[in-house]
Amino acid sequence: MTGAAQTLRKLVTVITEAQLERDLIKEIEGCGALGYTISDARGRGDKGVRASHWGHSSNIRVEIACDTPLAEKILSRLQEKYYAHYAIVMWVQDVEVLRPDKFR
Amino acid sequence: MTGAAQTLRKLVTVITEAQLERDLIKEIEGCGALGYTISDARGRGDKGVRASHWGHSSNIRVEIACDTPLAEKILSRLQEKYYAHYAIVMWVQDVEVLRPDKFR
Amino acid sequence: MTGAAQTLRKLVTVITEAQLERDLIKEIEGCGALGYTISDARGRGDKGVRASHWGHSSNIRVEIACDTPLAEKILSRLQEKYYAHYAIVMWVQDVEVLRPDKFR
Amino acid sequence: MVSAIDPIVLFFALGLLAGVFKADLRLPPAIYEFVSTLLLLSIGMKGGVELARQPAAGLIGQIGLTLVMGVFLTLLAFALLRGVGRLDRANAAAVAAHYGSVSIGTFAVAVAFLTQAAIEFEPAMPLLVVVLEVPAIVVGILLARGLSAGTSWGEIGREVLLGRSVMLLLGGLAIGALAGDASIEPLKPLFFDLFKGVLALFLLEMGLIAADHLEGFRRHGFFMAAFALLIPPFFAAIGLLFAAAMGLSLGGAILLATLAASASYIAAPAAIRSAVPEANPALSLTASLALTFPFNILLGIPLYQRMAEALQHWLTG
Amino acid sequence: MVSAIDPIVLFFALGLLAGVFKADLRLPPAIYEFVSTLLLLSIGMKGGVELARQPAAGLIGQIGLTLVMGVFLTLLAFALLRGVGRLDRANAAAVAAHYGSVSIGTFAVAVAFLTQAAIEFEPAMPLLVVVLEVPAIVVGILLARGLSAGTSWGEIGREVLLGRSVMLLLGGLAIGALAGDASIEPLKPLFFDLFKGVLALFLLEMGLIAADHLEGFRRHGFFMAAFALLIPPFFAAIGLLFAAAMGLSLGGAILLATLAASASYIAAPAAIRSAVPEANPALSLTASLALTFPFNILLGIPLYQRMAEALQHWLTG
Amino acid sequence: MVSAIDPIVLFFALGLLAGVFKADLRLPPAIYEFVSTLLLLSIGMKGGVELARQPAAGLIGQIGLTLVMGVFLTLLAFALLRGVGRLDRANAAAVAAHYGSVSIGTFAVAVAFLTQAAIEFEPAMPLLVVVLEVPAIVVGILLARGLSAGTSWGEIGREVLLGRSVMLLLGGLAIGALAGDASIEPLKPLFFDLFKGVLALFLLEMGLIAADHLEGFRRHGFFMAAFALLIPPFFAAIGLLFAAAMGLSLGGAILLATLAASASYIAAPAAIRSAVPEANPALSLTASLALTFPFNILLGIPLYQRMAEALQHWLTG
Ligand SMILES: Nc1ncnc2c1ncn2[C@@H]1O[C@H](COP(=O)(O)O)[C@@H](O)[C@H]1O
Ligand SMILES: Nc1ncnc2c1ncn2[C@@H]1O[C@H](COP(=O)(O)O)[C@@H](O)[C@H]1O
Ligand SMILES: Nc1ncnc2c1ncn2[C@@H]1O[C@H](COP(=O)(O)O)[C@@H](O)[C@H]1O
Ligand code: NA
Ligand code: NA
Ligand code: NA
Repeated sequence: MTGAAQTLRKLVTVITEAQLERDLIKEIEGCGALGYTISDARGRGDKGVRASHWGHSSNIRVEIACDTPLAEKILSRLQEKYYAHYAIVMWVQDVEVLRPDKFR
Repeated sequence: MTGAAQTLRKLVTVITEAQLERDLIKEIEGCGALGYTISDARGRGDKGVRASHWGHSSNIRVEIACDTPLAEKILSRLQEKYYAHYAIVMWVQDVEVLRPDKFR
Repeated sequence: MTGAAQTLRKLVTVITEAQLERDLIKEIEGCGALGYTISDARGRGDKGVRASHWGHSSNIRVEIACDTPLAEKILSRLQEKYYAHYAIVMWVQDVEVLRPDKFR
Repeated sequence: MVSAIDPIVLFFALGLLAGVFKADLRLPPAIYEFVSTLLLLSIGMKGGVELARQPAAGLIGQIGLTLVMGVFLTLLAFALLRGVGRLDRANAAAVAAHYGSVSIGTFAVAVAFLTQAAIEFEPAMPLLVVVLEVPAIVVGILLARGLSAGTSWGEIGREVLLGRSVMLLLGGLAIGALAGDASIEPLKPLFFDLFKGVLALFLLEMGLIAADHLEGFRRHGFFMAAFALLIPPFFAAIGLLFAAAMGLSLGGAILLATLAASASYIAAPAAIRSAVPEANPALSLTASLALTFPFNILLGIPLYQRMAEALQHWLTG
Repeated sequence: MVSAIDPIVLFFALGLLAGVFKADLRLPPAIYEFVSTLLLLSIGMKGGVELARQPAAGLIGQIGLTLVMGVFLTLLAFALLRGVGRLDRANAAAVAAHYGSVSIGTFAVAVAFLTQAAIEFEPAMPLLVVVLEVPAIVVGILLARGLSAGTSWGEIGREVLLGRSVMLLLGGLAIGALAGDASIEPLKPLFFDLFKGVLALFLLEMGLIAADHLEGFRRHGFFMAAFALLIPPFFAAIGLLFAAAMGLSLGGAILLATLAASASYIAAPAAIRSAVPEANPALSLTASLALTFPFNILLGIPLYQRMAEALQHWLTG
Repeated sequence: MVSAIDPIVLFFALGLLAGVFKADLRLPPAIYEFVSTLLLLSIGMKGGVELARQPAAGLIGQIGLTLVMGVFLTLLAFALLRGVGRLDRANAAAVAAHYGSVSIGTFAVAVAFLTQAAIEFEPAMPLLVVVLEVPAIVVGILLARGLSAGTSWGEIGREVLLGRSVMLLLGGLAIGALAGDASIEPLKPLFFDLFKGVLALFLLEMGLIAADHLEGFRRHGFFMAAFALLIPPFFAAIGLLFAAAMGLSLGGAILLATLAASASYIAAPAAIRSAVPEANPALSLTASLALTFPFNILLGIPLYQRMAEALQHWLTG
């Protein structure tokens, strides 16, 4: 976009088990993220259907807008901690943000 | 991003009538998708306000991360089946994923 | 993507206080947007934790797919009206849409 | 005789008012589902307990006549909508399916009305509700689609027969019948004593929902409004004739008339939306929710009572 | 006299404890809304039924005095917050709006307290709750904004008058008054018999919410804490004087004192957030939820009873 | 003697049926949480009220023996799963933790069963539920992890002790004991009178959930199915011996046997998932929810009653 105030950042999206919410937040904040957004979700993947009506098998969808080094730090930390045993998926996109200082 | 393990994929987002959930999942899986994520939503479009508090008019938001051919297949299949008569919107974005094998 | 029917648009994502929903919709529609999608969210940012179980502090996540001029109009209008005093975050991405006429 | 205003009707009015003025008074969807689950189970269980007490003689015949009535009302509605209303085939079939089928909320209000007025009715009525819910939907889809190969009847059958209201009404009926009055006793505080209060909350929400659909009328015009208000007493009269043929009691006749007069807003919309997608769902829902439902609970039910009494008087006198 | 500990207070304590230790004990928002809907309707209906029985003499005068009290308390709070607390204009106005307005949760506890103690009160009290809810918000916004052109009074009026609590209290009152005691009977198991149990669940959730706001105090310091704990008895005393001027009974006086002492945490925050966005919402909410609310339900209400009795004794003796 | 079918069991069957046929009958999660909150508070409060009436003699000894039983059952299950079932270390430890711990839903059904049959039991039983919930989880994690440095016991302890069921059971117990029977009176319509109806709704949902897990069996095979069906009566027998050692009454013995026979599906899964992530959660949940839970509520509880009576007869005769 042409707006002068805009800068490129990364948007990390993580979809994983709802049960991990508290733990995941701790990790993300531990990496230095200044903010995140969470919403409830359901879905299907390698680990089968996770269908939301019963605490054990619902998902959360977490978004973190941040700069590239932080995005990489978050990805590698979560990968290391959760990939082996939990239902988890992550992807990264480019985003233009308005107040870049809010996203480290 | 610089991480070696990352690859480009497409992220298809579909927003449509909550009632179609079961049917839509069948179509998506029929196209060969290995996973999807769904969350509840409300909104407005051509077909008016769909405001979530009453089963008839709430929306779902479906995301599928996959490779380009599958994304195209899903888009054209859903377009063919639902565009004429249902409240539906779709868009596609580029994403970098961590374990490309999980997303066909 | 190769599909001929697809065109580039912008996807504006706004995360803000749930209380603003009615007001925000009025602004977005006032800018001329033809559609939007809203889902419930929680999160953390400058203004602290907003944790969803109590009306005062839950968030909404609003998405508007539209063309670049409209995206800029929305961003600057919301920035002007809400940035000073409300918990709000916005970002913009590129998306390919199927029926470009639906997104102005 | 019921002299004072029944408060449950006032709850509907409160919801309608709040909805029209866009007040901040939405019940969360989870509560709506909770409340409707309780109502369906209560109605079913009450019927089941009574069934366990007294055998239901002539039930097979009554079920058969109810099926016939469902098909007949749907065809009649379709003919009127095509002939007089000049609706296209798909929309006429869709609206006809709604009006041939039933509204369980309306049935619940009628049950509360009869209980208040101390008028007895056949315990198997909840079963007839279920029986009457289905044929209209099948006929409606046939009218729209014909016997084309594309219709996935299996899926439609599954959706209707395994729908929420059918499962809960029949489930409650079976539980009541199998357990019997004595063992149901400890469940009564929740399912029986709270019934009318829960119905009041349900009607509050229905008022809010009806208000959402009221504005739909400016678009759908005069014919649909007339249809939504004139069909109920007309279909109620037909329902009374069927009730007489089935040999139902006064209470049973009032209930069957109410069912005939009522229009579906849950099962039919869902099934028709997937089987007849080219029909405009707002058309049927606006008529059914914003006009027929309020008409029935505010004016219809007492009117059908009087009609039933007159018919009974005329038949026996 | 109420000797044993009232269990509803223990529910609040359980919620507070669970919240402080961050236990996994959140009630889903849908349940919170369900429970508060039931409370508001119950309180309104109970008042309405009584109103139908006995005409409310002098109601116009009482409404007028209640409005005056609302304005007076808000101005007084504003003066203290600006003068003693040295808050900036916006924050002082915002907090003043909260303390001039009322907490319906606190009112519900006071109603349960009087019922337990068998102290009668005027049936029109729920009406006065609504009357007292509004002026503080208007005055608060005026104090912050002045009569500037930018304020959209229409929108604010809509938001306050069509808010959830106003609609449900007034709706319940109207339903109770129009239907009368006899026809309300079948609704009593849900709305009256469950009242105290539902209030217990509400207080459990309020304890959890209060705990969330407790830590806010380290930031907002000593003055706000003192304000939140000293204003209630002070405003209660003013409430008692107004009650005497209105000629309220002992029970009515205790309720009016409790209302004066209570601070809004639903209507005021929502209205102030949109009309005075530069005020820090955490400031008012922390004071109102984490200190004033617990103070009132744990210590305040019995204290106001004693104050009311003393005043009555002094006036009549 | 309970002759007719208990309707709450029919609610479970309805849920199971609806689930197997994939009917549209899901209760919203908020309702599930509401219903389970009410059950836990009710059970706790009932116990607390009784405790306030009669002092609980020998409670310390009973708590000690309950802890021993929890550890013993977990080790025994682990040995069987490793030795006979040939499960790997992590999965054996995970399943053992589930079967050493307890199911509060099963306990609630047993309480309703005893109330129906008018068999008294010790008021402190809800306390023993909490006591029995914990050790199995600790032992299970130790069996999987050993005393490795990586285990964050603080976090696990927090999660278990501040879990929903522990907080609500102990909270209810404390409220009941502190308030006493008389002040609890106005709360009874919600917490006591509705108990069995609420339990019925809970079992409806449990049936739906059990159905979701039924298909898991094709994958986990014969051994796990046999384990899930044979362990309950075996562990119940062990529970009866511990009950005899504790000097529990007939009712208390039936409850302790039921607790021993039951398998956790809330506390244990959550704790084990985070502490032993390499264990397959579907394995334990399928066994516990789809087989052991139905077995216990349909056949187990009456069987454990007969076993308890036989043992009592044998001991006293
Ligand atoms: N291809 C995909 N596209 C979108 N969401 C996915 C995809 N694969 C997995 N997910 C989501 O991520 C969760 C965990 O995935 P998994 O670890 O593969 O079981 C699933 O429950 C889905 O919600
Ligand atoms: N321009 C848009 N941006 C974001 N979401 C949209 C947009 N247009 C439509 N939607 C969403 O897609 C749903 C169906 O759109 P429609 O088919 O246009 O009624 C709406 O209810 C919205 O939730
Ligand atoms: N870096 C971020 N990434 C994702 N979401 C964010 C971020 N920062 C803030 N948010 C969301 O935006 C809301 C308002 O942010 P703020 O105005 O910074 O308090 C927060 O409650 C979060 O839900
Ligand atoms: Na009908
Ligand atoms: Na006040
Ligand atoms: Na056990």
